[in-house]
Amino acid sequence: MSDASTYGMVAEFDDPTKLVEAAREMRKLGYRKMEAYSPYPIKDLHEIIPVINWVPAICFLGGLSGSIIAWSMEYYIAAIDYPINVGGRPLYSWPSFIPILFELTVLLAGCSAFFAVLGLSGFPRVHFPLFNLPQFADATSSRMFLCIEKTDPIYDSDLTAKFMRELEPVGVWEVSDE
Amino acid sequence: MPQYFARSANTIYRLVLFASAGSVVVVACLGYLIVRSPYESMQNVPREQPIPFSHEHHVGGLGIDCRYCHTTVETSAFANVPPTKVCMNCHSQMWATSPTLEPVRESYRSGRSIEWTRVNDLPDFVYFNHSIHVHKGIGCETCHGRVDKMPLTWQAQPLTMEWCLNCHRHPERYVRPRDQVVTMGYKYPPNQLEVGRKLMTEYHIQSLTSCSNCHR
Amino acid sequence: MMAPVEERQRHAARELDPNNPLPVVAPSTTFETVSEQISSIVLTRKTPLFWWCCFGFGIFLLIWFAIAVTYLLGKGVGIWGIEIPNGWGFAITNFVWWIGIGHAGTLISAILLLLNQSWRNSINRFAEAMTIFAVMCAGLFPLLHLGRSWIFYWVFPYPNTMTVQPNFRSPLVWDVFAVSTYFTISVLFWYLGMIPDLAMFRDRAVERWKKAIYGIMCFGWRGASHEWKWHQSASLLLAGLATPLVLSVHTVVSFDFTIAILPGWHSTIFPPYFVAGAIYSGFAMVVVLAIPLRSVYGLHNLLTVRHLNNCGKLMLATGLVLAYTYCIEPFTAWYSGNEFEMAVVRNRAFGPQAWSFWGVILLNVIIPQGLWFYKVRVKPQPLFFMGCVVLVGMWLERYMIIVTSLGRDFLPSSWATFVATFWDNATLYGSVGLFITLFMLFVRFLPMVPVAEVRELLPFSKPGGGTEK
Amino acid sequence: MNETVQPGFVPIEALTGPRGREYWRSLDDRDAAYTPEENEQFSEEGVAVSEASRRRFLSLMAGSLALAGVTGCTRQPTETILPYVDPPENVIPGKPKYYATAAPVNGVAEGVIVESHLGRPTKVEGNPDHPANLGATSVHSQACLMDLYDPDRSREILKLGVPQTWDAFQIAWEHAIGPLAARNGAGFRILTETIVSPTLGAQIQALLKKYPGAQWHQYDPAGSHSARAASMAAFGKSINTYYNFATADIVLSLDADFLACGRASTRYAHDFAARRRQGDRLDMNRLYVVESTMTATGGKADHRLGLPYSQIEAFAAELASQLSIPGGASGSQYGFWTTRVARDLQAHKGASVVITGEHQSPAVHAYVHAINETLGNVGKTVIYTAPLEEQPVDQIASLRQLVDDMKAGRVEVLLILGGNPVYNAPVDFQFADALNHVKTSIHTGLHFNETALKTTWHLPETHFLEDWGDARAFDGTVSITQPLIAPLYDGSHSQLQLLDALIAFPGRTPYEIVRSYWGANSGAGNFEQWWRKSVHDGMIANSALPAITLAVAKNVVRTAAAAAPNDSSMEISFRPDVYMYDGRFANNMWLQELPHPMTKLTWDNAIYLSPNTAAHLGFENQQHVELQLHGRTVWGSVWILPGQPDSTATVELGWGRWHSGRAGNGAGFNAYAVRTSDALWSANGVQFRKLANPYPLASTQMQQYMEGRQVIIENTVDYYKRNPGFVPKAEHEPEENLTLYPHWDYRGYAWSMNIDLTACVNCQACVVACQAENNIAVVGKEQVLARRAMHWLRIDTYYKGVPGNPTAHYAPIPCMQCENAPCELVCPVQATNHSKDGLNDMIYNRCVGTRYCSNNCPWKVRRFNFLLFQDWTTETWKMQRNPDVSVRSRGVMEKCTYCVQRIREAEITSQDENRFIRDGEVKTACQQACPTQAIVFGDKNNPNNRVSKLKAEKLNYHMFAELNTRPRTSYLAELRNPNPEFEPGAAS
Repeated sequence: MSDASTYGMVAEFDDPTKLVEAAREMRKLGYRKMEAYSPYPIKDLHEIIPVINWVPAICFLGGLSGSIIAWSMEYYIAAIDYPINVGGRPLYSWPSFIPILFELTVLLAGCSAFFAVLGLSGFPRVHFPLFNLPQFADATSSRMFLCIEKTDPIYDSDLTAKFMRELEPVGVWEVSDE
Repeated sequence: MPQYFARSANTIYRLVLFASAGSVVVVACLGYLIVRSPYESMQNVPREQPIPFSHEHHVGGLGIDCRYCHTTVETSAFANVPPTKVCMNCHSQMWATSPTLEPVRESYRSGRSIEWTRVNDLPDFVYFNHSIHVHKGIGCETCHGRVDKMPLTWQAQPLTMEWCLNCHRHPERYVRPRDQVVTMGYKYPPNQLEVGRKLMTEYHIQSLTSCSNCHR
Repeated sequence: MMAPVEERQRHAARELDPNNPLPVVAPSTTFETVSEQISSIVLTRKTPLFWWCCFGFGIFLLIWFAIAVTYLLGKGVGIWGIEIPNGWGFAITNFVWWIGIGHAGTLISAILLLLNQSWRNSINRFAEAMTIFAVMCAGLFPLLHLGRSWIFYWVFPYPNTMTVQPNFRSPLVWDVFAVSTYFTISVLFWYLGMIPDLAMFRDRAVERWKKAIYGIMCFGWRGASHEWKWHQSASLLLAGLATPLVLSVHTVVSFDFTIAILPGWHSTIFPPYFVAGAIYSGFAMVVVLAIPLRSVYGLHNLLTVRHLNNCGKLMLATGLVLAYTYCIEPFTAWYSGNEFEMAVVRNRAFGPQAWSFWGVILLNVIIPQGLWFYKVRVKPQPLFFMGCVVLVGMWLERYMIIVTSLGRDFLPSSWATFVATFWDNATLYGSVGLFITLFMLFVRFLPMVPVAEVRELLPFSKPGGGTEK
Repeated sequence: MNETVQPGFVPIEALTGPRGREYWRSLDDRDAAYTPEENEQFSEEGVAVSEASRRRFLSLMAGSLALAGVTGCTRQPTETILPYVDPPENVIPGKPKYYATAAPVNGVAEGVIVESHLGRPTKVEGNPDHPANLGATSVHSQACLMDLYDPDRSREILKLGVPQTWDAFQIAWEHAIGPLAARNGAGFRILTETIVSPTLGAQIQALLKKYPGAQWHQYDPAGSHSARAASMAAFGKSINTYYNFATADIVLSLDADFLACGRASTRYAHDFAARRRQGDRLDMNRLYVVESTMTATGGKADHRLGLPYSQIEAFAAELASQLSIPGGASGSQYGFWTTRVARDLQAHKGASVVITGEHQSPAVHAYVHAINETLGNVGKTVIYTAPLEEQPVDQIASLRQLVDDMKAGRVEVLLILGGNPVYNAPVDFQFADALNHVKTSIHTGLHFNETALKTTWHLPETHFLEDWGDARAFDGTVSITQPLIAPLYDGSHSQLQLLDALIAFPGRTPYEIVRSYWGANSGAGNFEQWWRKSVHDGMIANSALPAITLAVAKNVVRTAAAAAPNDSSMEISFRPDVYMYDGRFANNMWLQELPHPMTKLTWDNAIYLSPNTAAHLGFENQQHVELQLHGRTVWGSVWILPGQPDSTATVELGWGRWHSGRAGNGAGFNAYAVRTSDALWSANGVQFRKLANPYPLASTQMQQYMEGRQVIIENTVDYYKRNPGFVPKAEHEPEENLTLYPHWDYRGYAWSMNIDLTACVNCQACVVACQAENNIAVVGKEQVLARRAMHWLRIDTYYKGVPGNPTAHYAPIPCMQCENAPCELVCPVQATNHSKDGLNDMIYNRCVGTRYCSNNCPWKVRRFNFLLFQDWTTETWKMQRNPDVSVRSRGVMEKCTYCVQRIREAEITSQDENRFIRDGEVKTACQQACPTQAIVFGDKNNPNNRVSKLKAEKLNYHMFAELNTRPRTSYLAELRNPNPEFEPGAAS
């Protein structure tokens, strides 16, 4: 029954423990292209389904650029572009430059962190195959789902479904991307 | 069917996001370009005048010295616009009957001034002094452009503060010998910078960038 | 689906027993109940009369605000009581006050997150919302108080034909950056946390157009484990950034005063003093908002007595910090031997505006001491009262700081006493209207409790933590 | 005006032929009716003050188009240029010209030089050659422009309110005078104020010659009635007295505020201050003041005694007896004072001055004559001359007679030349009612005032800046006044012109009249030359009246002493207002808003009471009361004045006008309403009744005690001699180079100012000068009450010691131009920052209006346009504005700039001439106006400059130096010279 439009095999669970177990099982069986969906973060899944976390790096770069922009802007404007004697203070009065340096650093770091999440998760992505599965609506409220994607080399509709049924899910479906 | 969005929605959504982000940038840039545009500074726009007075003819053609009409340019902050009498000095003989000059004669008869439209107009909080600039060897041309090529006069330079500061910060680039001040189409020497510096010391030119030099 | 009645009673009975450790979330809560409870408020349940009243009241004040601002722009800041020497009056007072209120949200969501205070989870969402709206109100005043508001953008550096740029030595410019940064970061933090709940709304909404709207708002969140991974690490980073930020913002605001040479302003104690005050008023606002919400929307199981208790404690603590600075100010004045400083202290206590000073002492120091009592902290009515008292007190404090220092500075010949006008008050109450309106809209259309984070608090949420049923 | 007239206007810097009349003609044509376009014309060529366009521009900004600020200067509105048709000679657009003339101040002339921008008089300066002011100016000559450009001036000839033509008036005149002519003009009366103009006097005489039956009456409410009475008693004739303070070691003032107001005060202040500075201030003169209220002069006194008005005479009598003058009443009521003062005076025979106020009783004046004679001051420090008046008369009697005749129907035609008797005649004369009995009454004046309301005819007068004339100064020096601008209103004529027309229609022009008069009386060989010189100089060379010597009649003081009032009940004394004078300046906005020296009150007069009396009557400050005097009442607010003697109230005349114009109407209360002819200057038995409704008074300084702060440093000369370095370094004042940041070094010019607190007499001339020079807005009473007065420069008045009899101290406060300016640091947009020569620039067009700078200014010298304070609509006021200074609009901070426009102008001139700016070449407006030269301005980088020398003096100090803002404005500590014998322990 599997065909070109198939996206993957999905099992529904009503309990984090079962989900984690299931994920671990499937991984043991050699499945790699899998993804777990839960209404709240479950730490244990991160070991089972590993993913590289770029967010901190991006955030750091953002912050760094913020500081550089801020300082060079302040120095250029106050000391080079139009050097004006303000209250007898030196043109390059660095202590007064610190607050803005800090603020811009935080600003850019924060923004880059936020957009990193969107970018990495491929957002916006309002159309997603699993949404075809009516039960999947509960994924954001109370239920958890485990999905073996068809792109997995050892994916086989019947076999995968069989394995999954052994993990006492609420149900198992093959979802097509139509 | 719980799939609330067509597959294409993803692409559209992203496009919209990037477009809106982009448009902000575009608008900002446009605004910036506009305020620097000749439109904003009303540059290069020949201005309608009650009498189609041609500097091209009088200066370029007849070679009349600027100071013949703008008499106070060397002595006063204000370079005056010639009184009707000055026009009549010549035009009581030349073109004495030409209809285009009727307003001049009319003004001279009635004693009511000719209403010229101002071409080079600084904001009222800016205090510019002609005499000192002329005295320090800044050519008429530097600010007013090739007046001798203007059939109807227009504003040749943006007259923005940035533009003023350009020269105030680097007078050596623009200063010329005093005797060349009224020259039109003055050719700066190839070594202008050093000539300029020499003139600066000779004419005691400082680079004045204090606010109260122009704003009081 | 609410918890059954007797269950609630048992719970309530336990709440008032100090010896019993209080649960953050009522035991009966499950994934489904909490999801239903929150989403129904927005999606299915009928809008309560309470909401309509508040919203109407907010709109009413907001109209006043519109009138006041229009008149202001048409006529000039002279419609206020400000003069020379009192160049700043209500506008800056309101600004500092709102900014201060805007501190609790980020503090709760950021600092408490880092400190791993799990109890924060159920209150941080509306606290952050409150922050954002408070900062909006605050941000308006520096604009409005300008003599020529329409060229406010000259305080931003941007390429212009004047080649003149802002003066980076001026605290006002620091303010511009601090407040705008704070606002942006708070919004991002708030929205980031809201994405999963918006997704839940998308999935639970009945009408298609609601699904569409929330679907767009949540960018297509699915709750995949890697999404969660990035989401969490971003939250953590934002929290890490927001923590120094939240402290810096009010520090910078206090620079507006400390950088000036005015006696009574020019003091190194101001930054901590202001930050403490900010948190103080912030938590006051949290309880003032939380207590009605929880009873109207029946959130007792999420906004439990534990939350009230903790807010009360925090208020008490910060209040004591303030009390300390109130004591230390006269001391430093006396210790410095600076006649002007001493004159200001005298003037505050006994001058023409002494009422503001004693008002501050009463409202910020004396009355809040009631928070020492457990019953005052956990009983809604007294705590609500305390919140209101502190809010008024903190406004008065900023007023006192500004006018008593300006009104009598160095040269006696220029002394004068500030007198507020009708329009001063109109703008103040108007801004409150703006705040109420925005907050009511938030309550009506957005998840006011971060469901995802509450789920984590449920006992069975950890794998191996027992089953749901 | 027709061809044959309008002659040379002689500019001060160049003598030129009688040209430019076309110029004036053209002006005249324009001036006839004001249309915005005309103003465009003026303003346009006068460089930047194109008001209309600026208005458009600023409204554009106020309209807040985003782009407006992005460039800083938006698209310019289209402006037009209207060049001259036929240019007047030696008028250079953009360069002001200066003309000498003379301003009538307190009834005498003061020489002035008026700055004119293309025919618009914009600023008045003193004439350095003129004896009356030696280059300084009084507040009144400074403010006279506000009268010239007063939009409420009457513009057309009116008959019972109906506009008429000049010819129509002539016909009406013939009608009225015709029947009388048969009777030599019996029934025709002329009422004038005191006339000090020779030409005008001659004209009146000529008119009287034409109508022998006519009579000439004079009345001046604030005239020197007592002085005349006294001189009649003492010398049997009326004389003019003036003083030479330059050589007076000891000055005793018996109720004379001679430094800050009254005739020749400008000159007196100048001489007094010069004498005070003598010998590096070590050889200082001494000033005793005995006065009936707290005045600016009293504040300067080394010893001051406050006495009720009536007791001044007792004091004088005692002093006389101490000086063993026959007739002196040898009481010992004031023995402590009189003995010591007498001793001091005797020690300085011939080098002392005893002076009394115009408003004091004839008796006191008589004593003063006697005392000065005994001390041998006459001819040395006290000079007698023939009277200044053309015809000195007992004005009260003169007016009484007129009124009686009017009531008896003996007056058919009454010509009131100027003045305002309906408002200011003694109330018991009921002048207004009397007017009803007169068939034809004609009033002339600048304003359609209270009197004009009652007369059948009103003729607008020309302002003295609009027409030719002449007048005498305090010493008799005659000035020929030349017009600076053709009359703004066609209907207006000068008194000269009117009289001439009445003598022989159509009459000559004022120019012809004045010229012909002097042609006959100058006695100069080459009249043309004499004329040109006199007009050019602004005065006729050595035309001062010669000093005369007279002997005081034996019995004078005794007879006078007989008339000493003696009543223990509450007493009131009247005096002409320092600024409103007798009320003629009531519609002068600058003067209305000018803070009174001792109270800092604006827009109101008040009932001055001593702290004790107020407490005793149970009055708070500003208590609104009803003042009752012999059945007559006025309402006014009480002002508790330190130094006011107990149980005596003082009120100022000249307020409470009801038909003066937009500024004067309803400002203050009308004290004339209780002033009777038998008690012109003081009366007894005044009572008060509290009123319920409050009437707040607008004072610009609510706190007049120094709170023990080191604001004004002062001490005695003796102390200064003993320890010259007494001026303390401020507590916590940092060392010069105790700084992390290196000081900015200022090469070239470093402009700075020094203010001598010993010299300042609080006359406020500098404040008006600043207002005139810098286009400073008038805000009105409401805004002053709201503490938003705009004066860039203010004079703070502080009291020290017991409230009953304190000493007063004055501190002029301009911008300190700090080198470490606190204001600049906090401005977010760099709208205020330092120029290369160390000026604290304020760039109005950059200001966004955070007011942070003002908050951070320790001196609070910055002023903010909280609302739209500038008047953008009144055409005439636009003409006054200084084209070299931006006119500030709403929402912008402004402040003293050391008159930067003058500095820049001088820089450019000096550069054009390839030289440096000379010391004293740049004068700030305040410095130029200051009679005592208390303000010195210059480049402190040059040690030889006056300002540098002053700053090097030991008395030099910076206010609040401990703040380390390094102000450019510094002060010289105040010194006084008290009599050691007044020390408690000293031998009596």
